[in-house]
Amino acid sequence: MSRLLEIEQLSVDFHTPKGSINAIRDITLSINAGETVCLVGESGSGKTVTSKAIMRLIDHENGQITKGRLLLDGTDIVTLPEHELREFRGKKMAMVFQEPMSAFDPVFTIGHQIQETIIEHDKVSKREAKDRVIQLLKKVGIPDPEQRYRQYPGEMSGGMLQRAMIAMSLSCQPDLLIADEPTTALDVTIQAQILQLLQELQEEYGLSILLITHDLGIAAEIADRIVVMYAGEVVEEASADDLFALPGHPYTRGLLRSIPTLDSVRGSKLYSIKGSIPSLNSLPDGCRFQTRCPFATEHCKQEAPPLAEYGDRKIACWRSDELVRSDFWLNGSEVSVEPEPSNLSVVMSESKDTKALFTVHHLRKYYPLQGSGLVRGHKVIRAVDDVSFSINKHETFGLVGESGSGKSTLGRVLLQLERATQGTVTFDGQDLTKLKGTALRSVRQHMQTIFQDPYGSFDPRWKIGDSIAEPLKVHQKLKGADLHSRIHELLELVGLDPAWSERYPHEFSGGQRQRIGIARAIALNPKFILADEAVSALDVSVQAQIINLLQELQGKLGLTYMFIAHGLQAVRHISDRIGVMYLGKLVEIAPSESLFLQPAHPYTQALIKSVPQISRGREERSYHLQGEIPSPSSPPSGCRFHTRCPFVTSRCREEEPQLRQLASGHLAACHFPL
Amino acid sequence: MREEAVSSKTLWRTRKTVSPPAIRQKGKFTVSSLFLYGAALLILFTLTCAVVPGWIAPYSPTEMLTDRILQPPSAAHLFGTDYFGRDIFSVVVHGSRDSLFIGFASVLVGGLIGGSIGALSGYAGGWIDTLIMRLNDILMTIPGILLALAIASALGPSLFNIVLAVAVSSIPGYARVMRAQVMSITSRTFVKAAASIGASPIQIFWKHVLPNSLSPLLVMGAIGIGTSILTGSGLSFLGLGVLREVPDWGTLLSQGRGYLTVAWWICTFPGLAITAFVLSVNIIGDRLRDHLDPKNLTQR
Amino acid sequence: GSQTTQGTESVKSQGAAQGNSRQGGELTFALATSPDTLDPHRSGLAVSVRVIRTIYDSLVVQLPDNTIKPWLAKEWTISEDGLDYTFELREDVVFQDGTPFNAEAVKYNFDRILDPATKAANAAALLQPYESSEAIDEYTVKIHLSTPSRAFLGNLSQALLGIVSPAAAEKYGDQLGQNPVGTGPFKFVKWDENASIQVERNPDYKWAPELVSNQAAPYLDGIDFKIVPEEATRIGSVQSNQVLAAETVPPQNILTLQNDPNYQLLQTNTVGLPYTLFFNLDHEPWNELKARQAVQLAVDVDTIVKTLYLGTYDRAWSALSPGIFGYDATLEDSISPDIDKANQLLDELGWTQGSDGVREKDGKKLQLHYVDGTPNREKRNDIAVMIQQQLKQIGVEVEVEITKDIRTVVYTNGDYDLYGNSQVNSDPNALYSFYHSYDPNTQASLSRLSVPQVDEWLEQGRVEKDDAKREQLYKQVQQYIIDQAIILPIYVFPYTVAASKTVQGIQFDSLGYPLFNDVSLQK
Amino acid sequence: MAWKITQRLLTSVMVIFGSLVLVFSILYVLPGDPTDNMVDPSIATPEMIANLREQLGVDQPFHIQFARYFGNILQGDFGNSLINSDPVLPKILENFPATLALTAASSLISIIVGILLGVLSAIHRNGIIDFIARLIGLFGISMPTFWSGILLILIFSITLGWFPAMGSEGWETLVLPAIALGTVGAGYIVRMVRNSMLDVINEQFMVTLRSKGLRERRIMYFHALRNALIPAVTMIGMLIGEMLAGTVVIETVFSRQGIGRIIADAIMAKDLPVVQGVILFSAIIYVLVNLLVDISYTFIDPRVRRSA
Ligand SMILES: Nc1ncnc2c1ncn2[C@@H]1O[C@H](COP(=O)(O)OP(=O)(O)OP(=O)(O)O)[C@@H](O)[C@H]1O
Ligand SMILES: Nc1ncnc2c1ncn2[C@@H]1O[C@H](COP(=O)(O)OP(=O)(O)OP(=O)(O)O)[C@@H](O)[C@H]1O
Ligand SMILES: [Mg+2]
Ligand SMILES: [Mg+2]
Repeated sequence: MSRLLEIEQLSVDFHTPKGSINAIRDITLSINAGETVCLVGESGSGKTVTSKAIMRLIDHENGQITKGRLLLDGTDIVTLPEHELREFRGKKMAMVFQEPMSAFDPVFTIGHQIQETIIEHDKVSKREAKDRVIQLLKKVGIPDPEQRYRQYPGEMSGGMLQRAMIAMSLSCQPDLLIADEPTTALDVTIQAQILQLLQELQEEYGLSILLITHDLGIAAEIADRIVVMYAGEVVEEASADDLFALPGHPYTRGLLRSIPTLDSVRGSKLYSIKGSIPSLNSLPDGCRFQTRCPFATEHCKQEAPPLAEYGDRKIACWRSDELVRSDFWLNGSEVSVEPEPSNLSVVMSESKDTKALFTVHHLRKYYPLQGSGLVRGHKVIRAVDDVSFSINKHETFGLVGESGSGKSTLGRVLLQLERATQGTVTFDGQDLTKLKGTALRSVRQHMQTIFQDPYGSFDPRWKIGDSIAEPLKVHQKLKGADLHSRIHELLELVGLDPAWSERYPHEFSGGQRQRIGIARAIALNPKFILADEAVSALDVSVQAQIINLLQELQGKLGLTYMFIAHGLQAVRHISDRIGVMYLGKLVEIAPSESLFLQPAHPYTQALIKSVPQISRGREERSYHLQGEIPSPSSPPSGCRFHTRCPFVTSRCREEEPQLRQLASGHLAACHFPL
Repeated sequence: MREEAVSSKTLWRTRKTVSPPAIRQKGKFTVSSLFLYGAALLILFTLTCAVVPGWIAPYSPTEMLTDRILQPPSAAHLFGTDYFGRDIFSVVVHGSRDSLFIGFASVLVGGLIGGSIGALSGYAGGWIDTLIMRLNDILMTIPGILLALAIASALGPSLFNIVLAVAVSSIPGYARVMRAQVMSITSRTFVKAAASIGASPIQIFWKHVLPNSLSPLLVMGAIGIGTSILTGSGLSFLGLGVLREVPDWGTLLSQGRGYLTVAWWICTFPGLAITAFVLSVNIIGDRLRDHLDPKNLTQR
Repeated sequence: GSQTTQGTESVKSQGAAQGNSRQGGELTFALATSPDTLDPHRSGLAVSVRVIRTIYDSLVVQLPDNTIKPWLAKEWTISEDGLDYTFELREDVVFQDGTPFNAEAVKYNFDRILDPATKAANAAALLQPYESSEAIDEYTVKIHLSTPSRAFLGNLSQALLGIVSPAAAEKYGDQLGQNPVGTGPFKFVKWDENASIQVERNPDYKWAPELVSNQAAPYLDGIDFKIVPEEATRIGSVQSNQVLAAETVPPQNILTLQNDPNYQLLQTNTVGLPYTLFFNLDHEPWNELKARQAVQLAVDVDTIVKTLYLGTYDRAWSALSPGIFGYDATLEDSISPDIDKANQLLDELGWTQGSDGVREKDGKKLQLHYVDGTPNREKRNDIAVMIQQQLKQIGVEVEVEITKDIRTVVYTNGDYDLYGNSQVNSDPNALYSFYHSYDPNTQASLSRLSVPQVDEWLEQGRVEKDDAKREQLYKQVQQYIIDQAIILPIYVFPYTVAASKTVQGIQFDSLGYPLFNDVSLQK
Repeated sequence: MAWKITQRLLTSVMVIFGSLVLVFSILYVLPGDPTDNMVDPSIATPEMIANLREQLGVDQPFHIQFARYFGNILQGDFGNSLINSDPVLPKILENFPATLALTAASSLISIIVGILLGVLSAIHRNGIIDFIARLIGLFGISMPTFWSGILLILIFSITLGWFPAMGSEGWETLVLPAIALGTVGAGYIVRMVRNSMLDVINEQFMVTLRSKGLRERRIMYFHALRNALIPAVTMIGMLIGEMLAGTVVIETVFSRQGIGRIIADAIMAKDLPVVQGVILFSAIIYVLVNLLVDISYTFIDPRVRRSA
């Protein structure tokens, strides 16, 4: 295999108001023709910078390549003048971005934007270009390409846009495709479709792909080789098989172990790397991972390890040779970095009583469709449509489903943050839908929320101590020393230094902020906590820390959770029972294990199969859920899933299935459960 | 209608795309930073003039050296003398007090009233919002200067009336900005977080919404100081200026404008004073805007 | 407000006889403000009169020597009791709409002014004490007054009592002001609001008054009055030759234009009451002579006028302006500033210097409420500012109020200590409304003077037929007013026109309004 | 869409009516009346003034005057000026073209100069060009218009003689006032365009465009500018209002015909029917322009089109 791209000792600096920062240092990696290389690493490790450096796009962001070479097909891109560089961009190498919605210019049609690229590089007529665009759109699996050609980005769904983006990147048959987290913003079902598309295209065109992801599952599924980055440096490079079989760097090992798999022991403590990625302007001496590494020695603290070759893999660690050989490397839990390993959760699962805390009856939440003036009220979005279920005391109820299926809405209505259109919500024997004003506010102390975006959920002008104090002041009228000690107690409980209560939210990392969010949520000793995508925005290693924390707190405080997430592994790991939502309906409710082992609803099955997994071979994932979730303003008749269901019958189209008990505690709304 | 879905996506995105928070390159010592400091100094100087004019002005602003009228700028009279024989520099220095008063007081009054109704409107929503916004629309359709003109011409020229006129005409602008900001803050997660904790709407408003909504109003107010001075001088031009012992810049400018061909310095210096001050205020306001921009706040 | 004018004498440089007059051409003339209406009976603004004068003629004309001469009326007789005026009218006059001018037309005009529906403004005041009229025959009209008035003929010469075409007035009604028809030397063409008013030569014109030399139709084809309110722009448009002439030249520009060989500066003092500051005699402490005298001695009018008007305006000395019948020239130079004396007078009244330099008495500060009603017209606000400074020297605190609502503040509420006013008038009887005592139930005069002796002089002056006696009466009034320091006369307003040297023959009537009958343009 | 526009129009009518009531009330409640400028109280007797007021109807109580004006307006009769009985509607219509020309010309200058400088400024962010462009813009909004107007006259009419100092006939008379007024708008637009350009430049899709190998010029002037113009269009809508207001001063300085001068005079003379007429007219224009802006929005921005 020939080398397509060779990166040698690449360093990039950014000029910022606070001075120059070195974003990546001495990156060396290469991609062969037809190969798929994955770049993985935590957020902020420099993956995107690397990819933009390859395209020399950082020139436009005050960035500068300070060192190194970038050879594409033998040409050094680093020294190319801008006008020659343009010949490469789009033509020889192309890029697909994470957020397709914002990667397109919103005021031009999709077709125009793809066509523009073709005309720029291949000097063909408009007609010809248009034909090619339509072909490309067809190729990437967009139905009605002629019509889509004329559509604006805002008129298409995320999945469709990502396909269009891929079509655009392929428009001039590049040799190298760089995809920066191409599926992160998409639902698992769509993600699976896109990944498959990429693989097909690669085979067809013999593309080389540099895929950037923070999801090791994806890497496992599609990469030939994997490059692991940490804090601006490459720490390990190996073939996918080797890497998953035997990670060579403590960081890689940590990442791999942090991921809850679909077969991890539910409720057990997850492994997690302690701490979080250091910021670029306060990097530690020596090995950059040293502060978080359980195996760090004095040597590591003083001298940075070079990226050394071990056969056909490269590792930047002084001790990897010795470590990989040790017993605990692959299965040792004795080195878990969490100070006090506990098995509380196991205890808890025994003692769970089945008294319902929340009972929901025929709950509906309709939003009026705006902008239709005269016909207002006629058309509605059925965000939650006739949902009944209950949540037992001390249990964790997981909620999964594609985006737009109504999970968050259900959560909000449950807590009466929004009023239900219809139906009742009983909390501890009290009908919440009848409460108002002060009465409602005072029940609020028993139900708290952890938000997805920990940063946004704090008033940026408040010290975090004050934010945590807010509920205490509102409900318990705590003051002075009492308040103070309670805040400290809470911070300690979530594993933060109590002295930090004087800091502002922006001074914390994402994981720390989420801990603060949790501290605030548990301040009043609530009975119930709604965690809506509470860990989705976090890196896997941090995600594991938070999940552990949540479980630990549940044990200590006897909490009940509703846990909404689209990461199925995490939901499975933490939940006792799981509800699956589709288009405003609960289509299946089951205990965690049985849901994953024997999904009864085809939709559930499809979701589970879409999850990329490390432990599963590539070929296994043969079946994808096709198409996208329909609009909740005009849901399909009968079974709402029938448009995408592989087992659809005419009955499904006409008759709406009700939630039925299949086994004890296992309910599904399907005429023909699996 | 897809807002909710989109916003949860956007949150997801804000983490993932390391969109470098609007990096504004700042060299060690650029021309624009020179001007920023210049502007700050000028404002400081003007404030000093307004507070202790006697320290700066070489002459009394009311002293009429009738044997030295219409003298061009010289060492003795930096800005020359006017048709009364007053030292223009001294008049400008002393006149800063009233000018600044017009600027600050009308911003204060207009901003306070406009800000309050905007906040009420944005926070209360519903029919209150509709009502206030319609009223605001009504004010908007009447160009500010006409409103000011009507009020000033009806009430007669006095410093207070000018302030009132300018303030009233600026209300709709403040109200609109405040309303939009309050609405956007109200939709932020931390406000929902406070609500979910059980804080009452009034508590939420005072503790979260208001403090976070003030910065655009501040920026607008900073810039509004300049605009008010300009509107005030426009009123002087239309013959509704105030007559005080020491004229404010606008009055000075508008009264000296007839001398432009024979004694250019009379209206040039107060004109420059207005322009330079408004310019400085705008430069500072712009910078303030960059700093307090809610976008910069969220993504810091 | 009030208007200024009255030509003392027609300007010498513009010799009445124009040997080289050329026919034709259009004069562009920049006016300082927009006329309100061209209906003379409704107009309230001096600026309108400049245009109105070109379109309408009056029954009589007043010459600079204050004699009344025929115009549309050939001759007239006054009854012994002074109540009936019988006018013999010219028979060859036609209105610009072709209708004949006759006794009925005169009667119609005066009755129209009295009719409230006309909404006549100042004209109605000027016409007083008119009661009725009758057309004796086609060209003889008899006018009956309710009381005798020596000022009546002079008033009749004013443009506001110009004769409008009855046919047009009937036809246009309210809107005569937009469609003016008179008998004047120029015919109305069009009025672009706020931009220009155009009039054209009335070819049939042949009844010009003695005031002008060209008795026939004017030489000009027409006049385009441009409305240019902004001083700098107005002067600029003359200097950039966009217009040939512009009125009301500010003092600072008078000096420069006088020295410019390309331009000429025409100037005539207006006649009537000069710009005068009236004390409110009803207000403490200004009801005391010494207090007023102190102010009179402390205000350095010379400096004010010289400084502000750069020597282009004359200082006023009396309640009347020079050139009017009965003006007392002996008052000139009768007062000179004397701060010590002024201080002494105030001391005598018991006003003592306070710590802040302001005098006090019984815990009250010595304040003077100075009201002005114009946005610095003719630099009147600047006068206030200077007086404010000058009075500081004697410990009087002047508080200046500029208000548009003069009628309420000054006339109805009398809320002033010092208020400035001027009036264009053709007869010293103008003093009557300012200094005659008033019926407590009606509106007070500006001075609020109530002295039987003065009343008597003024009443007598109205009817006295002997000019010498009459003159004496008014001189007594003037002397009394100045001796008693009832007023502070400030300046006499000169009407000024800056014109290109190519413009010849601009004349001014007795009130200072420009006349264009003799104007011609040199190539 | 049609319903939306109708709805908008209905609210607009309410809003316009509201502004009439407001102006009417302000002028009514505050002291003074039109006779102040019509008669000289030192000549005329109080009875004469009272007569005049009665004739003009300004002695009537609020509700009667109110009912009369609005009754007439509803019948399409804008009434006559109190000062000189000029019918209001023809008066406005006669004066409006000059104002329209001035507003249009200065808006054009604002838009062209503003966008040009704004874009340059954003592209050369923090460079010397940015600095100069911003400074020009700032000067535009920092100078009192009457002052800059007089300066223009001094330089370009009196000294250089290039353009007439006054008047409203011919395009030459339009140049200086349009510049004086246009610089203000340009100042605002520069700022607006620069800010929105910077926002756009920070957008993700700019990276995409570069990654496609497009020319920088195309990226900036074709893609970025078009996006940046969307917020600028709203600005332009509001600008028309500003420009209309600005004519009040500028028309006086340059002695132009126009409704700006009419209303200034009318307000000061308390000539209510004229004031009402002009306010009604300018409110209608303001509302129309903004309606147009909203509609044009749906054409410029596909996102708005969809939600409409
Ligand atoms: N234009 C820039 N100016 C300054 N710093 C930057 C810039 N772009 C990126 N960085 C910094 O470089 C570091 C690496 O960023 P990068 O976007 O490559 O991370 P990443 O690995 O892609 O993370 P993520 O998973 O969040 O996308 C981060 O600390 C980021 O703040
Ligand atoms: N306030 C609202 N007004 C109108 N429509 C809304 C509102 N909130 C949610 N919706 C709509 O209701 C549907 C369900 O939204 P919801 O946010 O509950 O979905 P979700 O399952 O949480 O999706 P995600 O995974 O993207 O968070 C979506 O179609 C959304 O557009
Ligand atoms: Mg990234
Ligand atoms: Mg959600």
